Amino acid sequence: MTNVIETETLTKSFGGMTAVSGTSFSVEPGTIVGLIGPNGSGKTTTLNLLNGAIAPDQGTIRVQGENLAGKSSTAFVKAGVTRTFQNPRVFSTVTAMENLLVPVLHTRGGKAGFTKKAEELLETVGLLGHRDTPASELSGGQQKLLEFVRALMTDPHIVLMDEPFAGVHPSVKEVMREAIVERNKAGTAFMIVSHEIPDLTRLCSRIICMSDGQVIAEGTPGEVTSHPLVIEAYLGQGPASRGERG
Amino acid sequence: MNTEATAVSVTAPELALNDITAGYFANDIVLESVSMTVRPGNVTVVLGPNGSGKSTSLRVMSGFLRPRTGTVTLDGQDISTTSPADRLRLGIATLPQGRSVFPDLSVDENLRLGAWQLRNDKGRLNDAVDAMLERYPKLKPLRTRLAGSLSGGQARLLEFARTLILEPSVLLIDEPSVGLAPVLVDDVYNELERLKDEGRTILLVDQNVQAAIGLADQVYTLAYGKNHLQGARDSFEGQLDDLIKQWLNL
Amino acid sequence: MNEIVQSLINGALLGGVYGGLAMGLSLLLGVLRIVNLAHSAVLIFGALLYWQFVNGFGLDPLLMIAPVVLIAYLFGLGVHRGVTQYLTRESDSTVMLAFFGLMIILESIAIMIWTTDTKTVALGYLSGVIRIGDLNIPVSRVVAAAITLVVLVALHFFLTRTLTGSAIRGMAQNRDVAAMVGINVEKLSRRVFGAGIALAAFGGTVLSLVSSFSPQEHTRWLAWAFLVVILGGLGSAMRTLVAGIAVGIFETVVGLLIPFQYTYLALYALLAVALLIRNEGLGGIKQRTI
Amino acid sequence: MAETTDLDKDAKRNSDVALAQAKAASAGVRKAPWWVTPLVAVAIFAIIAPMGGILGLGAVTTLTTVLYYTVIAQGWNLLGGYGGYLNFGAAVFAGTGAYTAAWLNSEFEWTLWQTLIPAAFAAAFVSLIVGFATLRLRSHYFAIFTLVLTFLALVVVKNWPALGGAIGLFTDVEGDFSSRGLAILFFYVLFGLAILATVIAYFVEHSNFGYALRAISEDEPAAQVLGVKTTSVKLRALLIGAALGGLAGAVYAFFTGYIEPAGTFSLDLALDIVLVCVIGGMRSWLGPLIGSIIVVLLEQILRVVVPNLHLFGLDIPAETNRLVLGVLLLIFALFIRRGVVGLFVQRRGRVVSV
Repeated sequence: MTNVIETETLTKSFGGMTAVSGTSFSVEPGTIVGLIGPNGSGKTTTLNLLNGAIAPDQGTIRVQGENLAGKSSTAFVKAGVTRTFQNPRVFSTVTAMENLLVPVLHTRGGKAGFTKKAEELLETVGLLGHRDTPASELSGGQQKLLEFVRALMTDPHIVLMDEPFAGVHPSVKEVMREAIVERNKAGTAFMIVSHEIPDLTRLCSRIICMSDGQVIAEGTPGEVTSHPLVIEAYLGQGPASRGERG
Repeated sequence: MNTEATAVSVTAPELALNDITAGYFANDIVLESVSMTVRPGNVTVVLGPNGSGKSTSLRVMSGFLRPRTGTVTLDGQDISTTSPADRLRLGIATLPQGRSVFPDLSVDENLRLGAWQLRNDKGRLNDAVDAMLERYPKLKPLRTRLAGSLSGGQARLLEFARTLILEPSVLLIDEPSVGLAPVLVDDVYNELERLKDEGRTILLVDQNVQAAIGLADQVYTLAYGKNHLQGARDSFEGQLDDLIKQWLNL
Repeated sequence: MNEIVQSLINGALLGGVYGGLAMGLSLLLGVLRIVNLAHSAVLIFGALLYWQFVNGFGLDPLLMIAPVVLIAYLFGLGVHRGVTQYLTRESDSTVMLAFFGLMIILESIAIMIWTTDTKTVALGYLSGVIRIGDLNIPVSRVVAAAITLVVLVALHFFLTRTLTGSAIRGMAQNRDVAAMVGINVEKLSRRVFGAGIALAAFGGTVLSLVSSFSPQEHTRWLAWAFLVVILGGLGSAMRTLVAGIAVGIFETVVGLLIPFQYTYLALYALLAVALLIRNEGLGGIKQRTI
Repeated sequence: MAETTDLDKDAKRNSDVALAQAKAASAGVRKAPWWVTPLVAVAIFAIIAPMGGILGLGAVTTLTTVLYYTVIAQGWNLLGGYGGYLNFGAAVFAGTGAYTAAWLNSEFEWTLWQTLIPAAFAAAFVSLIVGFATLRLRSHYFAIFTLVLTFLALVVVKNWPALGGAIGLFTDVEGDFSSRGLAILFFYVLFGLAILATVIAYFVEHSNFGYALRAISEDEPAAQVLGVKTTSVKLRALLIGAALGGLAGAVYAFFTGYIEPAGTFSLDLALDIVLVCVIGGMRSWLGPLIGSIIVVLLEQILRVVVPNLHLFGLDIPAETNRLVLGVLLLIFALFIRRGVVGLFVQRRGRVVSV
């Protein structure tokens, strides 16, 4: 079976600084993959590359077997890749329902069908009561949930999530977790960037750890969190690696 | 303000966060009842998993984020509502995270802007610039280069120089090694060590746990926006692996 | 042959003035990210005020530039206090609507005071023509271009050689870090805004030395200024000057080739082409994607 | 990394805005039921409908102007209001329509009805050219470009002999009409077009297309990432708006019987249309309708009242009208962002924190 996403030697630098350097990894259909790493290790850049928000300097990004490197985000959405943002980017003056309809604007099909689907999705995260509430009046956590279900409107094969648990109340976190698990059971794959590693380890079947733009460890949550390279990455370089101090 | 070129720590003030609650968004609290003290002449290190509120604490100290409740004090005096510029005048200087040079200004101009508060005293301003070029001789040949064309290491040096040019009494340093190649991280830590040896008062936030602990006199750790552990360096060394494992599996 | 040399000289002199025309727009857009839709209205207001001093009160044309510019600067500080400072956190649309409103206000006041008649500044002792061989060069044009040159070069040195100039450019590059090194960005912004308005009025005074003008048709000068800004980029006095001269030469050369009234078309075509080609080139202007 | 900080800054600003909006909303009025706005619109049209036959000539002409503005403003509002891409060249599209109609009428004796469709097409065609050159750019550039475009249109038409040059073109309505009959005819033609434009605006607001436009005005990059074809959406909005402007312009050409460049391509129309939408409310399909009524009535009042004012023994010049309108625009832009409609119809829900 083809992987949902498969990258090879993906590289991206900004003004001389290499943010992602030759990373290769893959996400199998229907899995939840966590992406961790210290600050500045290239996680968000990777996410931006994987949905076409930025184009890689080199390397391939295969979505369902087709190389989309260099294509626009529209192509990625079409191929079944959607995403959420670290700070939720909902359209604040339009209602929750209207937010959900944005991704399917260019999709054929009756509006009634989409409205029904949107209602069902809002229901899954307990936002149906806010169907007609402008998104600006939702709390930060609710905006994250809204953004999450918005990403599901196009029935993606994979959802890329940037820090879904950061800065939200534990109860919202729980709703988010359950919604992800539920959706995953239906076959949708996830790739989740998070600093909240304990939350990730409960959710993911596999975790990828990046450091300095490269994948340094990959495996089950248990394997990765006890991997010496990972611990070293989070520890930083000790005095020992810097030689004698003056 | 310190006028001596070599900072003398004994006269440095004590900067403290007292029971601070703060956050960026309406519904989100990043810091909850956080307290910490930056003692004169000490290197105080703040550690914690990503997102635990380390950088936010620093922003509250530098004045770029107003606390919702709690106070920031400098030698007991409440400076919670003092603007960043005025805090700079009080001797609290910040070295922010990431690249902060003005890319389209020359190295020289970047340095001079660091000494903006001396703008009406050209003599002192020039002396301060010369002193920094003396301190960082590597910058000398680069004076006319645009800061945006510097390498990562050179830019960091420039940022150090620009932060030190007013001889601040307290230095707030945010994640100085993020995004730097390993060789350059060494340079940064060598520089931090020099600052420590000069007896400067420093608050250091870094994810490079081992290196930061190596410098620390006093350590605070945060978890989920709250104070977690605190103590002298000795009480932390040796348990670092456990600490990290704890963060990863909390 | 002489005709070509003549128009090159004319074009270059005119273009120098165009550089002056565009500088205020470029400064406000480059440093404060403000689209001053009222730019050309300020420009014409400056020209009319100048006309009032020179023609109305019979004052010296060279000496009267400074007071006009000073009045505009003070006016700019007032507008910043009354309008612009409320807009710092607003969307671009709101800012543009407000400045469109300001444009209408200035235009109406100008028409109320000076009517819609086309005005020509009495050049007095600047009205001669310099003859070199077959070439005829109006003194007023030389003077206007020379004054613009002096002002833009002075501005260039101010922006690049003084600490305040560095602070202004630094603020344009990173406002947060500028505040971090202790620059009072609010105060500096106010002064830069004042300077942008003053430069617009200055553009009006030098324009009035080379062309007649009327308060109704000021947007044509906005088009010119806009074109110069697109070609020259933002916030640099020297590049604005060079772009202005390029536009001036283009205009006069095109004027040789096609009937006069169609030069506008050619300039607009140039504007459209410049927009299409340079849409990536203007640092910081094109909206960043994620 | 620079890009991340930028995003953060955006988010921070957005959240501040959101907070302010939430505050404003919670202090605001109760939410009106959904049928209130349609009811208001229907009531307005129902009240206006018989007026053509009832009122005197002057009043009918005033109402005709209201309807003329409604058509153009509804079209303008699609991209300018919902999409956030301000267009200061409303006169260009209406003028294109007017000149197309006048030319077809004076040259080939086409009737008013025959010229409507070509006028709409001509305006749409011009908008396509403008859109291609500018809509991929930031809204700044689009705005400035449209502002200076009016002047270009003026110059082009002035120097186009077939369009009558600086003199202009005359139009003639076929058939024998009394002046009152003519007034009634134009009134009802524009009445029909105003309803058409309003219905279009209503459906756009409640369609995917409308959501896309609002998404663009709020966060264009995010909309793009979600798969919205932003350029195409903007272009379509401009096109529909221009076509409506062209239709209105065509009727206007017959209405006045004579058009000339300076009057047709002036910034006055752009100001009026922007003002109509800003005062009425740029985020509502009802805004342009209400705004047209307010602005036209206001202008009438100013026209009648101002010349008769003698403050301190001074004569108040006629340009005071525009001065007042400019001040009004400034005030609304600074303080009353959502316009008159926004004051009464708050979109509002409960503020709930988790």
